[in-house]
Amino acid sequence: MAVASVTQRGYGGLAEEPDQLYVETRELRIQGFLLFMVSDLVLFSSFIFAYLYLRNSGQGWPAGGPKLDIALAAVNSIVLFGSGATMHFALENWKHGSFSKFANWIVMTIILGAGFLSGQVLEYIHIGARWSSGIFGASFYTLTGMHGLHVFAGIIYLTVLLLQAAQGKYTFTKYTGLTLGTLYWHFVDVIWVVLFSIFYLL
Amino acid sequence: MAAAAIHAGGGLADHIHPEPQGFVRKYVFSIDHKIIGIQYMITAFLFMILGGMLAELIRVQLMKASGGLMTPETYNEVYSVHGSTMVWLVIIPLLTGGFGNLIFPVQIGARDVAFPWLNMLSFWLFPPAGLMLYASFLMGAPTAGWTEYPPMSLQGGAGTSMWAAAIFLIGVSSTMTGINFLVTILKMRAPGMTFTRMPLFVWGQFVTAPLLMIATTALGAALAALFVQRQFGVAFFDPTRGGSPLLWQHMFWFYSHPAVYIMILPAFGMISEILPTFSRKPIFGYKMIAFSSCAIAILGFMVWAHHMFTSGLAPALQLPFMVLTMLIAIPTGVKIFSWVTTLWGGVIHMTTSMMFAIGFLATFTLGGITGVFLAAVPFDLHAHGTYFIVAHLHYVLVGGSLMGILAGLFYWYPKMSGRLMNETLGKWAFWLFFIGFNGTFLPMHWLGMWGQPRRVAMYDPQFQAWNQVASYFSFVMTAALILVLVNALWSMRNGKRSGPNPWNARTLEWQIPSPMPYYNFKHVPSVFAAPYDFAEPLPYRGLEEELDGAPPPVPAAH
Amino acid sequence: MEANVAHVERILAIFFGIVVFLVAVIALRNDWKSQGIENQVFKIMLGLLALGAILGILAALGVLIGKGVA
Amino acid sequence: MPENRDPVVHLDRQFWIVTAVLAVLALISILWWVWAPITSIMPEAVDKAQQIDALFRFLAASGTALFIFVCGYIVYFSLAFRRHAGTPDDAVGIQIHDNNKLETWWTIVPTVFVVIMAIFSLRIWYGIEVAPNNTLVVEAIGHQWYYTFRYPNVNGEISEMHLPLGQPVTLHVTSSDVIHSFWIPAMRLKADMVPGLINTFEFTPTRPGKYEIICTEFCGTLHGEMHSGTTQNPAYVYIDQPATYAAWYARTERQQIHASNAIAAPVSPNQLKLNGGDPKAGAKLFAAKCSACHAIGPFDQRIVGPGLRGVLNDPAHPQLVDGDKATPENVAKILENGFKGSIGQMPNQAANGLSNKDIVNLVAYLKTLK
Repeated sequence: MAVASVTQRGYGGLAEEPDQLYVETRELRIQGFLLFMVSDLVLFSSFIFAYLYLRNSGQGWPAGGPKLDIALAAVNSIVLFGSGATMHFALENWKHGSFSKFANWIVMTIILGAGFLSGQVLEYIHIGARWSSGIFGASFYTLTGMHGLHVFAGIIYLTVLLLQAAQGKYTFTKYTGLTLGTLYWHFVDVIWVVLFSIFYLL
Repeated sequence: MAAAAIHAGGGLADHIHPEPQGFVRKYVFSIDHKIIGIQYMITAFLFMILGGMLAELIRVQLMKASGGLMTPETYNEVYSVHGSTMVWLVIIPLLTGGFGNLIFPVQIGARDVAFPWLNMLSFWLFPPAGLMLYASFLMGAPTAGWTEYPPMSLQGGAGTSMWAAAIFLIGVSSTMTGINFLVTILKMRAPGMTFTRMPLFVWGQFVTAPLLMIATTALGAALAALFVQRQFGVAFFDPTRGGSPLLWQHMFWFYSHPAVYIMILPAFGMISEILPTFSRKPIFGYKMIAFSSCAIAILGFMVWAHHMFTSGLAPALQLPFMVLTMLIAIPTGVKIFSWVTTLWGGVIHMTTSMMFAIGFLATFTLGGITGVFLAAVPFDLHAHGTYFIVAHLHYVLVGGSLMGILAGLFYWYPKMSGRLMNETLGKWAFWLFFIGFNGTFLPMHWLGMWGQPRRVAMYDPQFQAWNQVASYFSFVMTAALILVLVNALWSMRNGKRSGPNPWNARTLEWQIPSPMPYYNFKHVPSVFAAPYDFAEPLPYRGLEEELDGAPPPVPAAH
Repeated sequence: MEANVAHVERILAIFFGIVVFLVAVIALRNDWKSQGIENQVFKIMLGLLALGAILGILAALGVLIGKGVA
Repeated sequence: MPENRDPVVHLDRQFWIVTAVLAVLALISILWWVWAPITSIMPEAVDKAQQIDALFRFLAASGTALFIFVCGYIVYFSLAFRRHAGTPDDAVGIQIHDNNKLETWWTIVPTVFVVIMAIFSLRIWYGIEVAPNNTLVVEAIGHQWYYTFRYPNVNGEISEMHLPLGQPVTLHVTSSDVIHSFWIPAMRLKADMVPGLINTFEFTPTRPGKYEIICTEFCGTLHGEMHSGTTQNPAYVYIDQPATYAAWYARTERQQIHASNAIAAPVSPNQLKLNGGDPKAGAKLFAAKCSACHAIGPFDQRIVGPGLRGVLNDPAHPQLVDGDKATPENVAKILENGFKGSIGQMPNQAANGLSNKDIVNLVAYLKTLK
């Protein structure tokens, strides 16, 4: 059905009324995806619990661990939060029927995401500790590494979405996949709010 | 009677895929929830045979106080893999992936689960994970029990990492199943199927799904941490490098206590279906049973540290965990009282399924009572880590979950095969199982109280007599399980034809042919009451054509 | 040199932090009345994003500093 | 609403007779638990054992009574309401759905019972947790697979535990390697021995005697031997009369003056003749006693201790872990005296239960590992 509504430019679509099947499927997919996010959140929470537990059990923190660079982390965090804002605009523009603005904003998001990852690499180099060096290495690298993997996966995810949109997989009225991608990206952002707070501000 | 919601049409419920053709798409990589359910059951029963053989090795080893069959090292591997198998490869897959998949989508009037492909993926992660667990025998299997406490598990052979990876895979599979089931129950109920009209088995799956989804992910984190600690020296649990062995216990039990309820809540649901059907009588206190399941699930997340009373938990933490654990006795008691009352005034059909269900009531009650004992910290100080614990956990897992599974197997077997299992063989199996089970595990209560610690390959000679009793009875129990297995295989071809509704039951799965057709329902029915009023007409509309020769629904164009 | 880099980083963080915060708040206001479960989640996410921006600014200003940080 | 349709329920005489019988049985079981001769099977060696037994009697009595009622009704209902041969196929039971009064009662009664049980448990728990004054502080340390003990003013770790009658004791337990547990059934008390953590409990011995100590937390290959029954290192606590205890204490204090802190003094400082060992017997011993901590692999393949392949001619590691040259004699010395490493501790000859001949055989076996 999606094929029928593709315009001559290969993306977007006619303002066709979504049918019952689409509406129900969209609800299922969004709910399933939200539940996936909940269980992913539990995964992060478990490691956050592990970190706080280790930090508060026994010898003081940072247990002779290396020093973190808060200035770098602050600007890097803002980069990631900014990517959340650009992703929001991307979806809004799709809803209002503009493919080119959508594409611009999502490319912007991908660039900011990649920027955040390079910032993380800089931070890892700056710290210079190893994964296996003590409880600091264990909790810091595991949590930020897991988050980094999520960002990396998110960049690939968004790229795929962009290509799919360009090929006409989504229409301006049927775009569940784009909604899910936006949800995922926001989730990655928001997890970083927590990680940033517990590592740099606590 | 309020008018049932009108079926809108044109939505997901009417979107039927054409039935796949060819053996592989039909029976191997199937996306049909019924086939997947049967796949789960076959795989889980195969693993049960393996786990059962390990159990018999344990019992043979313990016939003599000085051991003798195996070296302590081998014995440790055997009971560790036995525990892991039974928990992760048998009970949980049978109750959720197996019976859950097979039955609950039909019971809510859906054509399939919300994400059939995800369902297939969930299943296909399960056999490889099981094989990985058994492959660990080749490289030095885990030895520290199914709980794998570090630092002990850090010393274990290479198979311990394999164990962690295998259980992690199982965890991913369970998480996906949980998400799938939850969305299905929330979104895909037939018109008029409100929450207070859902069969209680669906309620059981409904409260289990979030446990699967949330608790299992926490276990995944713990297993990942153990894995990287062992493989890359990441210091989570190593006390010599600032890590904490207790951290593992917290992370592990945060999963594994809810897992106990994952292993019993669906069985509660089964019992709640079987008792009213064979008593010809509504389940007593429907709402209280449903509500108490929710209460148990929620409380289940708040009691994990009662496994750690002797581990060095801060005293201020012991108190809330003790009191919360005792509170679970209340909803559980409500359930048991409701089931017993359901029997009162019924017309009881003593089928094999019903006998297992009634046996469940007795043995699970005993397991529940000893559970309350253990909640009391001072008593736990004595009983923790002894055979008393072994007795308690087998009373709830074998006397509870497995009895429920066997009851469910005899009950729903016709829905899989179109034939009934043999009742005479079944009743023999029940009595052998009931006697063998109690004879095996009842003596363990006092063995533990008198001082036999668990997980030992040899023990004090004064305990030998009772251990022999337990071993002999365990052979009886094994014989009973073999009898069930033989019965199931034999009945597949030679069983009496069952027809759609041999038990005269009232939930939706019994209103369609046996075995159930690919599309489940020719027309999605409307529901206008709970399914337990045996004196009333069936509370469904739109089922008139299910059993006559009307043509099957037309698949959607694709 | 090191100190200068940190200085620039802090200024950038504060400036763009304010931008992100304002954008998030405005987006939140525009979306306030939207329906549907995904939009409810978006609203929570935007709110947390604004909170994150504030935390970033405060960290850059040196108001909030954790124990593990130089 | 389903409640409105429910018929009025009458309980017949039979039901009340069964209930009365069950009540009598329950009462008998309660009385039995009240007077059950627990101490004749398991003595109560400390003050707190009595309290815990009181709680157990309470739990067991109420649990048994409840079990008798539930099971009694199950059996009675199953028999009384069984479908008879003549019952028509479509016969249905009494269609009751709910009974608010009954359900309220069976929620309230267990709740009240749980509250009573919680209060009772709390009081006893409180009694267990509170530390008495003027306690004797003893440390117990778990090893794979034996216990050692430390006493105030006694140098080093000793392998016996003696306690004076009537003197309050504070016991600190910890571990040197993996998690063990310290359980004395006669005391009804237990604490896990967790490396890096000290767990504590207090009690006052009230009954002289010799009681076994049992490890209940899985701790490795020989976990099953870490108690008195079958082990080579029987673990007992001796509760002595104060005078006997004082004599033992003085003797131990004197004996231990020269003990190094980490390792008990070598038990047999004799020169072993290392020729003529039997490598096959050594291999068996190695599998039984050493392989839990030592791999037969390269040095870096640590389990607890280093891997031992080529320990006697490894160019990369010409020295043993204690710094001595890798000769058969020095290996034998470590086997005799034990060694305290960074992760775990290798027990000495006595703790390992190795005879001199065993050591010779082990060295002969290690020589064959190239």
